[in-house]
Parts: sequence; structure tokens; C-alpha cells
Amino acid sequence: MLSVYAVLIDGAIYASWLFLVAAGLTVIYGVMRILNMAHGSFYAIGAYAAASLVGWYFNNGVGPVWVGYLMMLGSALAAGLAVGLLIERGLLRFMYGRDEVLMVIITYALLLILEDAMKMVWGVNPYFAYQPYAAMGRSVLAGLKVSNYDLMLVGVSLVIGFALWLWLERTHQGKVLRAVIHDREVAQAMGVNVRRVFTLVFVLGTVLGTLAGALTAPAISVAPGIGVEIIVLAFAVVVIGGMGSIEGAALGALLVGLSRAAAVHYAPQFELFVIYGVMALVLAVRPQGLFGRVLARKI
Amino acid sequence: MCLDKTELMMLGVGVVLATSGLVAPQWLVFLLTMALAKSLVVQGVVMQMRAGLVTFGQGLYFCIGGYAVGMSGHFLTISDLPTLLLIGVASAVALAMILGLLMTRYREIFFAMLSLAFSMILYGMLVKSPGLGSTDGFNVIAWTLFGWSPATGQAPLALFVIIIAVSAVLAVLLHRYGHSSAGAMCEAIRENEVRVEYLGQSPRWVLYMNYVAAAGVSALGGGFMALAAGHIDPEMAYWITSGEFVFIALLGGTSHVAAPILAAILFAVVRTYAIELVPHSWQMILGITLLAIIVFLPKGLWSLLSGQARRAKAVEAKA
Amino acid sequence: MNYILETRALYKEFGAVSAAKDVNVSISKGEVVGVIGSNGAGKTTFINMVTGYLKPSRGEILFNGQSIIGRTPRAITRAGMARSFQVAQLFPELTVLDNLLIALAGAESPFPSLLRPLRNEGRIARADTILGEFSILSWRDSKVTAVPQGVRKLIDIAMALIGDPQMLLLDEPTSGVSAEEKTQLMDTVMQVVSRHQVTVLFVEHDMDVVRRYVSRILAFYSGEVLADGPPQSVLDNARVQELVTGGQRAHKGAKA
Amino acid sequence: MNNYKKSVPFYRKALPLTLAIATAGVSIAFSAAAVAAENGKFRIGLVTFLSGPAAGPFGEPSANAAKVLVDGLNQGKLPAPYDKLGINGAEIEMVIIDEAGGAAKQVEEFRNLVQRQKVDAVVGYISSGDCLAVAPVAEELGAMTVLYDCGTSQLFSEDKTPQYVFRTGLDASVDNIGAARYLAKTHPNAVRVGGIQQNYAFGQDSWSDFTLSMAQIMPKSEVVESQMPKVFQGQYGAEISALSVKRPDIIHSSFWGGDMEALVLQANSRGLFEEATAVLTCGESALVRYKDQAPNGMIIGGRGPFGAFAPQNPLNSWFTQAYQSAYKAAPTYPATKMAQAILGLKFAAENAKAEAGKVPPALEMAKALKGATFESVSGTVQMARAGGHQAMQGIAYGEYYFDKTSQKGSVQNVIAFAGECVTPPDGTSAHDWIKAGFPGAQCN
Repeated sequence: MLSVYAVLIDGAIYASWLFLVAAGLTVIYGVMRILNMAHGSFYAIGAYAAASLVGWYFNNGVGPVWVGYLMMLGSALAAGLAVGLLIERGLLRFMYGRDEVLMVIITYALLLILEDAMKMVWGVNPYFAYQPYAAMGRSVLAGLKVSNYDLMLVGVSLVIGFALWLWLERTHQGKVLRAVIHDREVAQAMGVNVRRVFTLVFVLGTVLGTLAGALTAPAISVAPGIGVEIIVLAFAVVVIGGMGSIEGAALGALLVGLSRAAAVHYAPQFELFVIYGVMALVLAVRPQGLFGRVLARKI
Repeated sequence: MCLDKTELMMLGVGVVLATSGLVAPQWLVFLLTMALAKSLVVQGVVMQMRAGLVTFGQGLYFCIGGYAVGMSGHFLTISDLPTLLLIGVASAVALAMILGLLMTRYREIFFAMLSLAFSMILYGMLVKSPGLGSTDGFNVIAWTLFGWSPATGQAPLALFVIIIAVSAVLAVLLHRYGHSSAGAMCEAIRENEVRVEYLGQSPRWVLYMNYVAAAGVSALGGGFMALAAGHIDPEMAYWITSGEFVFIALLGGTSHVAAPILAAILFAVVRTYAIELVPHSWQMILGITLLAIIVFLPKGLWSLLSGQARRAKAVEAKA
Repeated sequence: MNYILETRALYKEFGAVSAAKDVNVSISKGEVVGVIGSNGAGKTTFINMVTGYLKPSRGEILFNGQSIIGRTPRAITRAGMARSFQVAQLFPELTVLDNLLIALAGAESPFPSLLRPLRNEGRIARADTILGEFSILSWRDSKVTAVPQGVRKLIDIAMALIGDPQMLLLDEPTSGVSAEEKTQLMDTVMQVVSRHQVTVLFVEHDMDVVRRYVSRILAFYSGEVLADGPPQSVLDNARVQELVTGGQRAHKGAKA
Repeated sequence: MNNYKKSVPFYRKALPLTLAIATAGVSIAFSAAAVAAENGKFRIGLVTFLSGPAAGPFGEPSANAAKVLVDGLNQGKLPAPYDKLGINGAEIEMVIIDEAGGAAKQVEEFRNLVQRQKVDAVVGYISSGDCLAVAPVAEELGAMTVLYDCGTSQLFSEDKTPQYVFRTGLDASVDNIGAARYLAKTHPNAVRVGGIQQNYAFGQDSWSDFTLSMAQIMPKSEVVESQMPKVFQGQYGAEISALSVKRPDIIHSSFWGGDMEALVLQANSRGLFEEATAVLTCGESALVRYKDQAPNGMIIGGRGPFGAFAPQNPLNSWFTQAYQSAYKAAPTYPATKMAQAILGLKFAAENAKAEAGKVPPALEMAKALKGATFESVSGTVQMARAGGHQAMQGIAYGEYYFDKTSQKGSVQNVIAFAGECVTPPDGTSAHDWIKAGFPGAQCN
């Protein structure tokens, strides 16, 4: 019985982490139709930025802990803005209108570059900034000891998810965005400044990526390759949910999170490919993903 | 069958390379062997690119080919090279005939992602199989050819000659396929599937056939890789490996069967020296190269050659 | 009864909108039928249903007396019904010649050959002839992307015709073509199709164009066949004038 | 017929160019090969991870250790018996290669090292897959090869009659037999055993070796849970819950590097390591980094008498001091193992029949190292297994202890087990030896 609660709790926690990781990816794809392979690198950059800054803060003198959390968010925001603007203004905007799959390959090249760039900046030694994670302590849920930090992650991803949804569905800007999603040309004709929208969205997506990294950093040891490891994971979630849909990403994350937690508890031997199994299954039944739209071609 | 000039040329290049193997240093012979093995996989990727499909999971068939060879050597103690390779190709084709039924329903990004998913599932299964050495993989037994087993140190050169022969023949076949009705139909599907349907053709059938064929070709590459390296591991099915194949495909371009071979060799040479000279940032070099190719040579390195060729033609015309 | 195409009580609904209401049309071999009607009257829907691109909600379609409901476009094409498109459906990155060669190879066999080359004297000669008939041979070796709209429409039709269909459906052959080109383009098309002795049904907005070539007119309005018969009688039909030809003027005004 | 050729592009013209480029490539490579000629120096090809997750915890310390040692040797700074300049009087020159990229690529790089770079010996390899793949090539090329870290028991059962391949590091089964023996001594009453391993060969082998040993050494113990998360996953929330709901007394893990640190952090802050005692076979490599995030009493090992477990001897104190001054940190076990491999190679070269200042032929070096006993930073090493190609050494385990005042972590209650106690004799695989109840094991 306990393990059933455990599955639900672990599933929820893992799902919320997955959603944090996948949100940026799906926002960017939804508006710009770019499946951004470099998203994993954004995640890693956020993690490195936070880990190095927070680590430095706690290793030199003992300030109040909450400053550490502010630093995490601050570093993620700064890194996201910088990297996002640099890449969108400096590279991607010259590539718009190219074939979707080609864009994937472009971002793949970006990933290769960023991976080494990070090695140059932060070296290969792991960064270990555990204080924000440890400081929160733990609580007991249904007889299971859970880290409060993980519970906080659940809250954060709920907030972010809801905010994104509100923004897209309830604000004027969101309407503009959806106009762009549905038809770039028409939006342009309606006088929407698509380029500005793109810049905005890409930077937003990047910040979401770095934020996910920064929030994960205190719980892990930040080492080379963490970015590469999560890309495929995020892809799977987004594809399952239907690329470009926030609700989809949320549902996909929940699906993957729960099935993985269940696998870990009841059938550890399937854990490794349960994610791809779910993805292949969903795609086989609904090629466009759970929330994806099919566009019939007019002739 | 009469060969046209291009095909004769390709066979010629093959002969030249093979003979140069006799004088070239062994490390180079080995490097070229590996490159050619990869180029076979890339041929499979290119075949699908011509039909407008980019696969991020060709490592699946690369790996199947390699493991089929390794396992039939290990468990069935088959050492005859042609038999091993045939088993590899056969198993890949068999799998492709099943997966193809599903894959041909997908296009663009979905095809890419689903192919990736399948190869990652294989990766997961292999990692979960201690019997097959899990991530360590296992060593492939020494091969023989119709009962003849090469003396120690001779195997790499022998394999080099064999793979050149195979690639050359395959290049000729693929060249013909590229110019055949079916090959043209693939490009037509890439350009406008609805019209193909209204020509009384079944795009899915053409793609299916193309998918299965590509799987077979790639498996051949996997088999050769296993025999050359003497070792196989699940890394072959990892998505990064598949990404590398896409990389090489774009590097060469899809306009000519020799392009993947050229690209694979270039890639191998560049990477070897990059790792040596800048061991800490060779990925970055690859990334920048890839961007440069996409921006400046969207049709791949081959467009350089063709460009030159056209200029040559022009000069000829003037003269 | 030797109707080549016959539809019985054909219905098609898209949600609330109905694009076809009880459409009964019978066309005999050798007829040249013009279909008129303002945008959204259901002309293209009719063609799409007849060629299997859309499945009708209810009703029956007979081609040479055989039902073709639920058959794929390729099957219907193989049965001998070819079509052209409102927006020319070509292979943009290939040459005009290759477009036709592929169309020809496609028509020859449902299973294209893996090793025998697409280009052989036979096919090329055939393609050249048909390009000649449409007098666009000069474009033969240029990429479709480099070819003007009018020519593309002709290539589109040529690709439909090269497989020797029994019946040809032309969906607005002159759309996207300037007014002055129209007549000349239609003349070429009609000369060729009459030479090939193929039953033709074509959709057209411009009444003068229609009048010139057809032996019979179908007037569509909001999914229904408003009138069906010899050109004059249909065009003089009061409701047609009110709802179709009149509507067309308004429609043209809107367009301009 | 003819005229359509116009629309067929370039192919005919392009192929000579292919030919040109191909030949150009060949000739370039040729010249490159010519450059790397013999130059009288003792050239060592050094292969370890410079990129990827293994670079930080393993690759970098190893490479650093190699640099420290080679500099020391070239300046003749080492204490006896290694006070001779360089190797056998010849100056040492290193060619460092990144081990990342998979076994197939490593085979390619190995051939490059031997045949193009013309190195006199290759030292390296962390990944067991790479070791397995490289060994046969080394034998084929007759290249003196010293494997320093990889732990697979398969190595010498694949390479049955080794000639040029040696391993100065220990077989992974030793870690886990040792771990079981340590538990028997320190936690005799532990019953419920859980495990969490990275899901790849090393993790799977470690777990099976450990469980088999426990069945023999602590028959009362039972396995209650086994988790195998993806390697480099970093997040172990679900696994930790799955373990803790089974209420184990002991949790065995062969995690290493970032994964291990993350596991310790997450499990510790979720109280798992308070209820259960953790046994980390690779735990020593993060000794200085746990700080207060690891519980006191956590059992850690160093895959042999390495790192913090290395004994006090002149060689080790020189090495530790030199490493400290060069990299501001104590050498962890990968560093020690690398040093041991290079010392083994030096021993081999200097005991091979060759005049001083000359690089002895590979075969002579191999003969000299086969079955030899040499002094190392980790004490005396006997090449006593796999027909004299596999080092046999004791293994030690200890408990982590963090001192709040000095903010330093250290190892306590260290118990060392002699090599004969934890190493299977030749001819029997680790599994069979354990299952048979360690016949012939001599324990202190």
C-alpha cells in the first residue's frame, strides 16, 4: 500500500521536473516550429550558472540561505536572457522559414558547440551546490520521507504551467501568439510583428530551460553531459503530449512520470525504456500526440 | 549489364583505393575501413532523405547489423564473412518490414522522433542484457572467407579490400536506384505526395520499400563495423550515433552516391586530427562545420564538386 | 446505359456546413461538361469526392458502372479518371521533363522499377510530344520553380493527360492566370483534350470561357445542383442568374 | 535521346574530382604519418576520459597524476627504486587521447597511437568496454599495453593467453567480495540488503558479485530491493523511495562520480542513510566533497589500496606531496591507480634486457612484467593472476567521518584484506569461486 502512495508521490515529483524541463521546448516549438535540440544545453547552462554562483556564495562565508535561492533564480534568468538573445539574434533569425527537420539539425550543431563551450567555461569537474536542497529539510508524506525541495518543485512547476496557460489563453499577447501559431502569413498581414514575437518566445523558452537547470542543480552534481542526457527525455514528453501544446506537455510529463515511478517500484527492469515505450505507443495510436492538431491539406 | 560512365568511374576509384591500401600505412587502412562502414549506414540515411524523411534512428539498423554479426559469431560460431553479413542484413530487413508498416505512416519531425524512439528502445534492451555484455558489449570473433582465414595483421587489409568491393558494387546499384523510376518516385513524394497519389502510385508502398532497403544497406555497414572493430556495444543504437550519420549525410549531400563515401572519409580524417590537436573542443569544431555546411553549402560538399564540374563544362563549351 | 460517371444522391457534410446536397449527375462518354458556381458552392468538393480524396457522407458514385466509393485516389486514377488541380500540384524542385516522366512512369505501373532508369527514349519521346501539344516544349529542361503560373497549369494538366485517362476533371484550369491569357490557355487545353478524345469536366468561373467550349453546364449553389443542361438554357435560368452568375459578379467585385 | 543529357548534371565531370580528393586525403595522411617517427624518447600513449561525465571524477585526476609522475621521472625526482631518469634513461613523452566516443572509436585511436604515433606503450582505459575492445588489437599489434582502471572480469577470459596486455588495477569482483567481508566484520547482524547500481555492465556485475558474496559470507542476509537507474540520470527520487519502503539495513552501491554524489545527497537528506548503512565501493573518489552531506559511518572503498587507503611509503608520500603541490588536492584513487600503471611500465622497461637510454622492445617489456612483483604508491604489487598479467592486491574499506571543526572528511576503522583473501585463483571465474565458497582464500 505504502508503495502505491510512493508511486504517486514519486510520479508527481518526477512529472513536475519533466514538465519544467519540457515547457521551454514545447513553447518554442509551438510558436516557432523549431524542435530545439540545444534545449538540453540551456538546461545545463542554467544548472552550471546556478551551481557555480550558489556554490561560491555558500563556500565563502555564511550568508542567509534565502539569498542562495534568489541567486539561483537570478543566475538562471541572466543566463537564459543572455544565451537566448545571443542565439536568436545572432543565428536563428537568419534561418527562419527553413525546413523543420533542418532546424532540428541546426540546433543539433548548436548543441555540439554549447557542450564544448560549457567545458571551456566551467571545466569538467562536477559542481556540487547542495545547500539550497539540504537546507529545506524533509517532511513525511504517507509514511514516506520526502525532501521539501522536491515538493517545492511540484509547486513551482504548477505555477509556471498555470502562468503559461493563462498567458497563452487569456492575454492579448497570448492571442497574438496563437495567431502566429495558426498562420504566420495571416498574422504578418494582421500587422503582428512576427520577428519580435519570435525573439520574445525564444528567449522565454531559453529562460524556462535554464530555470529548469537551475532548479535541478542543488539536487544533483552538475557535470558535463547532463544536458545531453535530458534532451531525449524532454523530446519524448513533448511528442507524447503533442508538440507545441502546454496542456500536452503537462499531461505527457504526468504520464511519463507516473509510468516511470510505477516501473521503478514494480518492474525495475523496464524502467530504462518505459519512456520510449510510452512514446512509441502514443504515437502509434495518435500520430500527432495527445493534444496535437492534424492539419488536413487543402487541394 | 552495361555500366555508364559514372559507374565505371566509381569502380575505378574503388580499384585505385584498394591498391593504395597495399602501400598505405595500416592505421590509415583501418581508418578508411571504418569510414566506409559508416558510409554504408549513411547511404541508408541518404536514401530516406531523398524521399524527404530524416531519420534520427538509423543507428537501430546499424546496431542490428553489428549485433547479428557478433552474435551469430559468438553463439552459432559462424565465422564466414559473407554468411555473417547476410544474417545481419536479413535480420535488419526482417525488422524493417515490421517497423516499416508503422513508420511509413509518419512524415517530417514525427518520423524523425519515432525512428529515434525505436533505436533508443533497442539501446535500452541491450543495456539490460548482461548476457550480451550490457554496455560493455562483447568482442566479435575473427572472420574467415570461404574457409580462408587471414594471417594475423593481414585481416584489416583484407577487410579493407572486401569493403571497398562491396561499397563499389553497392554504389553502382544505388546509383541506378537513384535514377530509376522508384528512385525518382521517392523524390516526387518528397516534393508533393498528393500528386504522387494522383499518379496512381502508393506513396506508402514506395516509402516502405525504400525504408526496408535503407535498413538493409545500413545493417551491412553495421556488420562491417563489427568485423573491423572486432567489438560491438549498445552505443551503436544510441541517438548520438544516429545524429552522426545525419551529420555525415548533410556533409556530403544527397545529390550523388559517392557523396556519403567522400563525406564519411573526410569526417573520419577531420575527427582523428581534431581529437589529437584539440582534444577538449573537437565537438565544437564539428558543430561549427555543420552550421557552415547548412548555411554555405546546403546541398553538401558535393555541390562544390558539381559546381566545379559545371564550370569545367562551361570552359569546355567555349573551347 | 453507358454513362462514364454517375453520382446518386451524393451528400457531404463538414460539421454543420453541407458541401453536397443530393447531387445526381450523369455524364456520358465524350461529353465536355462545365461546372459553374461561386466559391464554396461545392465544385471542388464534388471533384474531390469523385476522385476519392474526400469520402461522401452518403450516396453512390459509379465510374463506368462500377461503384468507386471508399476507393483511394490512386485506385480511381488507375481506373482511368485523372484530374488537375486549382493550384498546380507539381514537383517544384524537379525539371518539367522529369515531372512528366514521373507522371508517365507512375501511370505505367503501380510498382515502379528499382533499377531500370526513369529516362528512356520511349518515355522522353512521349513527354516531348505532349509538351509539344501544349506548346511548352521550350520549358522542358527548366526547374518548375522557374516556370510561370500559366505554364504550370498546363504542366499540371499534361501530367494528368499523359496517362491516357478516359475522363479528365479540370479544377479551375484558368485560376491564377491573367484575364488575357485565359482564353488562349483554354484554347490550347481544349484542343489537346479533344485530340485525346477524353471526357472532360471542368470547373470555371468565367462564363464566356465556359460558353466557348462546353456542350453542357452544371450550376452548383451551396452544395446543390441548381441547373443541368445545354449552356444557353442553364445560363438563362433565372435562379442561376440570381444566385450564381450574379453572385459571381459580386464575388469578382470583392476580389478586385 | 542525346539531348536530354543536358538536364543530367555534372556527374561525369565530378568523379575525377572525387578521385583527386581521395588521393589527396591519402597523401596528406601519409605525410602526417611520416612526421610521427621514432625520436629516441619513450613515447607513452595515455588514454583516459577528457570529456563526458567520467572526465571530472576519473579522467582529470588520472591525467594529472600521469603529468606529475612523468615530470618527476624525467627529472629523476622519485625515490628508489624509481630514481633512474625517465624510463630506462630515455626521456618520457606522452600522447594524451580522449577515451570518449565508444569502443569502436577507441580501437581506431589505439591503432593510430601504435601505428601512426609510434608510441612504445599504451597506458589507460577506464571503460571496461574499451578494455575488452582494445585488448585483442594490442595482442595483434604486439603493443605493450597497461590497463589501469577498468574492472571487468571478462578481460582475461576473453583474452585467454595474454602476451602484451597487463592490468595493474583490480578486478571489480574484488571490490564487492571485499565489501561483503567488511560488512561481516563490522555489521554482522545486518539482514535486509538493498542495492542501487547504474544500469550498465559495471553496475550489473558489481551487484551480482556482491549478492553472491553476501550469500556466502553472511548467509542470513537477504536481498530486499535492487534498483538499476539509467547511468548519469542524476535524479533518484523514485529509486530512493523504492529502497526506503523496503526498510533495508544495508544499501550497496557501485555508483561513481556525479551520480554517486547526487545519490548520497538525495538519499541522505531523505533520511535513507540514517536507517540503512550505505556501502559505496567507489566512495573514496569524492572523499573531500561530501562535507556534511554524507552520514558518518557510511562505508566507502577505493577499489584497492588506493587514494586515502594507500599505505604510507616513500613512493606514496612523494607522490601525494607532488600531486598536492601541483593541483592543490590530495590524489584520489584514480590518480593512484594511474601512477601505479606508469610505475609498472617503468619497472617492466628497466628490467627488460636493453641497454640504458634505449627503449626496449615490447616483447622484452612484457616478459619482464609478466608475473613480476614491483613497488608502487599503493605498496607492493604482485602480477600474480591471469598468468602474471593481472595485478593482485589487497583491498581496504573504511567508514566516512566528517569533522565539523576542521570541516574535513576522513576514513576511519579501515580494514584491509589481503589479495589472496579476495582474489579468485587463476582458472576459475570470480562467480564460480564465490559460489564455491572462496576455496583457498587466505584471510587475515
